[in-house]
Amino acid sequence: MKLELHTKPEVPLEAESITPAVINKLKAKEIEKLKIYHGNREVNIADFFSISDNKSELLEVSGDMHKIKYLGANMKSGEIQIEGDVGAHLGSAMSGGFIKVNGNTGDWIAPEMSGGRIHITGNSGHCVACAYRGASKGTSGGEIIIEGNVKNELGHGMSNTTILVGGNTGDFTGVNMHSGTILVLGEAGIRTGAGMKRGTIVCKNNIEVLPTFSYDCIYNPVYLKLFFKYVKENTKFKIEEKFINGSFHRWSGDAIEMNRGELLIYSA
Amino acid sequence: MSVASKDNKIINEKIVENATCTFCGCCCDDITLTVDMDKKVITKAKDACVLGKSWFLNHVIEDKPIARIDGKEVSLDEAIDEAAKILMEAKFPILYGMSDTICEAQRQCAPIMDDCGGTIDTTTSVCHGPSGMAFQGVGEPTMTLGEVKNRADFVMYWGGNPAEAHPRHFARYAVTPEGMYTPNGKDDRTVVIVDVRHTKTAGVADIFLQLKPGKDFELLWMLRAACKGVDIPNDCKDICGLDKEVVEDLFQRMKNCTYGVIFFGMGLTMSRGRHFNSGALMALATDLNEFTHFVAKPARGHGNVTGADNVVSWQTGYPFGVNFSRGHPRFNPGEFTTVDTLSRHEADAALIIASDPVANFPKPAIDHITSDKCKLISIDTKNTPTSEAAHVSIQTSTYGINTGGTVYRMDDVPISLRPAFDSPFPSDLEVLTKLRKKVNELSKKANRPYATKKYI
Amino acid sequence: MKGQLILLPGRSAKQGVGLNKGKLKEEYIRVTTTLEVSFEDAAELGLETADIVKISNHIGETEVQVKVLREGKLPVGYAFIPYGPPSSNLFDGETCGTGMPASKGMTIDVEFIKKGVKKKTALPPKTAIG
Amino acid sequence: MNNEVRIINGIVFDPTNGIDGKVSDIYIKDGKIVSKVSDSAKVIDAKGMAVMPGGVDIHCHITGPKVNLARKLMPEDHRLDPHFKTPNTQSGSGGIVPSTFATGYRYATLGYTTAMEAAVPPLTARHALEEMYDTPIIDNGFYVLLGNNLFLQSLIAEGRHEEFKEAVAWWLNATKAYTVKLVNPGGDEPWKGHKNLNVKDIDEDSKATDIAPRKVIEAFIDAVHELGLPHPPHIHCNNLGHSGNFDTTLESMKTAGDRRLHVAHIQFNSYAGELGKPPKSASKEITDYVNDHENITCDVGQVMFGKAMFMTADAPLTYLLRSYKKEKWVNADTECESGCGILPFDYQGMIYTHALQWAIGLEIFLLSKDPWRIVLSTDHPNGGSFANYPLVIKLLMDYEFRKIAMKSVNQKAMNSTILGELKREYTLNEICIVTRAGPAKCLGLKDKGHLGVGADADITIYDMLEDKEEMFNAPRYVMKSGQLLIANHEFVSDYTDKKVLRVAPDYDKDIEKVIKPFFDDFYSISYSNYAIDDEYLHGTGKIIKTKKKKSIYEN
Repeated sequence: MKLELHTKPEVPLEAESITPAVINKLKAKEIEKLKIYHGNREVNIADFFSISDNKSELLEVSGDMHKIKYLGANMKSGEIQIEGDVGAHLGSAMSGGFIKVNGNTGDWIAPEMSGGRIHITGNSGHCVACAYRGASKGTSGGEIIIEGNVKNELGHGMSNTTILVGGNTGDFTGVNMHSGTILVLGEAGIRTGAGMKRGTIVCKNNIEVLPTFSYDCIYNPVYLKLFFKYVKENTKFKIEEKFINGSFHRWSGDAIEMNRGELLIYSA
Repeated sequence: MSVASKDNKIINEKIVENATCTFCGCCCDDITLTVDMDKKVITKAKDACVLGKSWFLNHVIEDKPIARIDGKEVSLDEAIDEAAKILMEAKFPILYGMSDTICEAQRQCAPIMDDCGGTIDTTTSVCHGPSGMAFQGVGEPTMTLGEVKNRADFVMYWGGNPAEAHPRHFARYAVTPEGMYTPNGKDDRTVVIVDVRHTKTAGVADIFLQLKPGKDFELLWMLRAACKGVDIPNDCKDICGLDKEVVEDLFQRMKNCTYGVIFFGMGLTMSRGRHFNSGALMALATDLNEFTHFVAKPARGHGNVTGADNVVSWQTGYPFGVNFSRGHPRFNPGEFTTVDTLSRHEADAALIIASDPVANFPKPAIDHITSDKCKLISIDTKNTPTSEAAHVSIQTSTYGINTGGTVYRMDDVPISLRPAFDSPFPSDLEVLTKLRKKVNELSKKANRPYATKKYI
Repeated sequence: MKGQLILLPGRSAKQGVGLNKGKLKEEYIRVTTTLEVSFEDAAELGLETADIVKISNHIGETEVQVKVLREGKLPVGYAFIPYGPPSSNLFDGETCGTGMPASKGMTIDVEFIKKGVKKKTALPPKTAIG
Repeated sequence: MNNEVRIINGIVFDPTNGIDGKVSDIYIKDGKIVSKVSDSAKVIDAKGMAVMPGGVDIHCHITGPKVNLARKLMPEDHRLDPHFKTPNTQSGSGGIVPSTFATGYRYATLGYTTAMEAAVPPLTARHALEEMYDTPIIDNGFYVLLGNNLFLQSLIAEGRHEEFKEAVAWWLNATKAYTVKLVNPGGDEPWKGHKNLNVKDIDEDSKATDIAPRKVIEAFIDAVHELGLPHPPHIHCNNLGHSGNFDTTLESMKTAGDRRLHVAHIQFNSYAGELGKPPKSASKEITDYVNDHENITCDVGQVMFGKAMFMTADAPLTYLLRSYKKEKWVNADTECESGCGILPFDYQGMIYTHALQWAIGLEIFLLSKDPWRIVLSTDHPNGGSFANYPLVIKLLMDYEFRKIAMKSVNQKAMNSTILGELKREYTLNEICIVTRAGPAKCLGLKDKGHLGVGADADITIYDMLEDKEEMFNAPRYVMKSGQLLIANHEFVSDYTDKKVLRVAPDYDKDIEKVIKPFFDDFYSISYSNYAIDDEYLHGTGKIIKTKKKKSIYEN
């Protein structure tokens, strides 16, 4: 199915019904009558999108959708391809499937994700893969690839998720994380890994390490090579050979949470 | 009471004892007001601080219309009808403010937004909102201010300037008062100030620690680690600008006191790190309970912002930034908070109650709220940039001076107000009750479909 | 003469007093257009008390009057201004998912415009003293 | 407008008036039950349905400052359980600590029409009253925390009994409370002033406490008895939650002698075993005492598996429990009066202690002989949400279901209890007693908990279903003061004319002269701003009469 935005929403539009599981079951005529929420009003999809049948399982959505929230929410399987910018809560609580965004996204991408993949070619906002306020745990699985930059609180309280960032990250990357891996190829902001319990944060560039992290050693673990190989095969990230074969400074922390997380910073 | 004045004119005077000043979060309730009932002014405010005096003594009944639409005088009912119509027609209305009004009036606000499917936000979101979020994440050991007076032998102010923002905080609650277990007042207490500026507050300190700007989190984090038995690092000075010995000494004092308290200000919540800064502080206070009794408290500012927090919390479950567009309260700071909804050009109507975003908000937000994309309604006691820019503007009487009601002190203690003299303007409560009724009528008529199941 | 400082807006008692008189009144406007800079920075930038400067960043710009502080009151490289409409002109709407705009610690350009007249000190009203 | 209603053909349960499942009609006029109505009365046909008085919750935590702190603390919990707006009702958030609107509506949808908030510090009682006004439908009242009040303790220590009694009366008036609540008496001072210690023995008279808890308990029982309050002091005993605490509980009850005492959430006080080790059941020892002593009433505080929230004035206990799972925790000290601890919690069937607590609660229900003195409660939200009440009812009424439930929890715990041997099943009449008639009688509420002429027309009509959980989860009709609120499971109107129940015993005005100096010295608000004005009741106050009795100290 193919959905194309024809009218820009004036206020936030919440479109959690735009997922393959809902759309693929229906004919174009039926999709037009699906309900979405324009601010506090219930409207039909057709009021904002033109729908055409591309005779494919792939759900294509296009347009400037920076005010559209909850695309691909609760997704369990299937594939969405988005051309253009999207708003907050993309892939909220998704447990499977694949979302590809050729554009930028808003804040709160993939909160409470437990599986599936999200690939964003542009930049992303704050609180990507972040726990909702008050919760101690955020995502519990899945993979997120962001080619551009990300802002603050990437992977706040996450467990078992893999996050790959081609550009820079904001402050508090991997704050309070329980487990999982974050790779930052650009510059990471301050206070990376604050309060982390376990898990790994890999940084290509030098970062300001918090005083509660302690320096362990330089090392070159085999699993990192395998990990980089995987990243190289699955993304278009430029990963140089010297980086793959390089050594890393290992810092362990956070001392406040028993020192079991690791921060790996490329040395040479 | 009638008394003769100096030039032997008889003036009609009234004394109000134990009046409460609502200017800052201290809510001092021991002020004696002398009111000239003929001129309708307060002539003396005994025991009030400089801010309190200026709050009471500058209050005059101005000669201005109660309600205006586009600057033209109208009746109150016309203004309320217009406001209700705007709110019901809007797709993403917001209600913001409520810090300078009584709880009884605040209680009308969430139901208004519930009926018109909008967003309610209080000035908390640009004040101690991050502390509220930190509270949700880590909790907080806290107390009423009397406990500080009676017990605290270690008092710390972090990133705040109470000498200027809460002038009587030292004398009434935290530094000099003689309490049950602190019979010698200041001599029984160690007062520590942590700030990046050498403010007036620093003057009262036994120990003043001038921190490198933006390094609050790092220092707090080191102290937290110290609670878990980790040494203060040797490069402490490079990290936060304080010598290792100084920080070690500070930690020992915190650990060994009998009742420790930290008040923290917006130096933490407004700088980089925001809720993580205040969260680190609350977590530190929690950690210190391993050794002794330790509490922390945000030194909350303006008027009744603490009351707004409480009212919105009990009515919706969340303290600020609550959206009703899907038929039930939703909370997400950054998504439903006022600065964001305005800066992202989302709100199409704004009801501003007793606050002044046009003067205080970031520029992008001001640009949107004053544009024709967003219909602005203002309910306020004074003329402000916001009331002047508003499409519908309603003037109300002032709480604590003209009307009674409840306010919450910064430590969540509710206090009743004792008004000094009446005002020709209607109270916030009266205006908002009418507006709530009108919106409720319109919403019943509009009969929008109500959601019945959870969507996500 | 142009330089960069980090701005720390905050509350002050004078601003609070001015607020009560009315936000559209002179006193409040005067208080909220006063930029406090450290002794060292003033020397570096060649500024004196009462100078009118333009402060600006990527959000906006505003003109304020300088007040030079004694040594040790402010860390070098920082400037203080009471909250008010002028400082709002420099705030970004970005809240980092918190609702709170970053209103402390933004980098600003400071540019000398002209010499100004020394302001009268904004004393609290007579009736309020004692 | 005709406000007469006739409920016909219903199977009526009205234990107070000795009616146990008899088909008869009920007549209502002006919000009260009457003996007849005119022919034009609205008719509700309750054929095949059970007609009961509205439920009365004697012990829950639904309004006040600590409840609101807990509400603020849990956005992630509210998010999972929204309470939707309807044309007649307002929206809210649910979860373990629902918002005020949701609390009122959700109590109503269980058939409850009265709920008493069990602990409010006097300093913040205004807050509790304001919240009550925003809690729709249900009638409220609250118990005021006086057990750790330093001024009152000093009067007790100095043996000034008359003044103490007058001061208690003053405090009840000043705060508009229903009765006195004692929580871990004597425990606040060591907690706040001695680096987080606690009292361990009710006769302990250590440096930390100038006065032994037993003295405090005794003094309050006497004072409340002499003031003739409709309900005795509500006590949260010392050592709550600790293994081996049943001794303390027995001693506390013995302190009452033959005077009345209500032991709150008694399940949490019925543990045998050694301090610091896993608990064992002492339900038998406790119920034996309660069975033999008619002056004691209690509510169970049943633990239910799933989410809970510790929310208690017993701050040291919450701090202790925090050490198991270092998650968010709130402590809130109130000057001169009280402490408070808040901690989110999860009861899990597979954990020995939790399973045992669950079993002990059920044992207490099944071993107690007089249903009139044992009230159904979960100490919401400490033992679990009030939303669990229907499930508790099913566990009590269905032995087979209980056996199945026992299989899915920690077996070591089950083997150490006698729960499996207790085959008793509660009857509908007994359920009606423990949820309505009994608590109303314990509270001394003559207009509630029954369907006799003159009672408040708070009525719940349930479909008679085999599955009792289902039955009590969704009443077909709920009526409050004669106004139909729920009809066919849907809200048909929003009732706002609720009542705040309180007492106003007479006191000697001279006592203020004794109290005021203490205020001037140690409180942070003025004495004259402390007592609450009547306007905070918003015209909803309802005074339950008190009857002064002779002092036991008089000859």
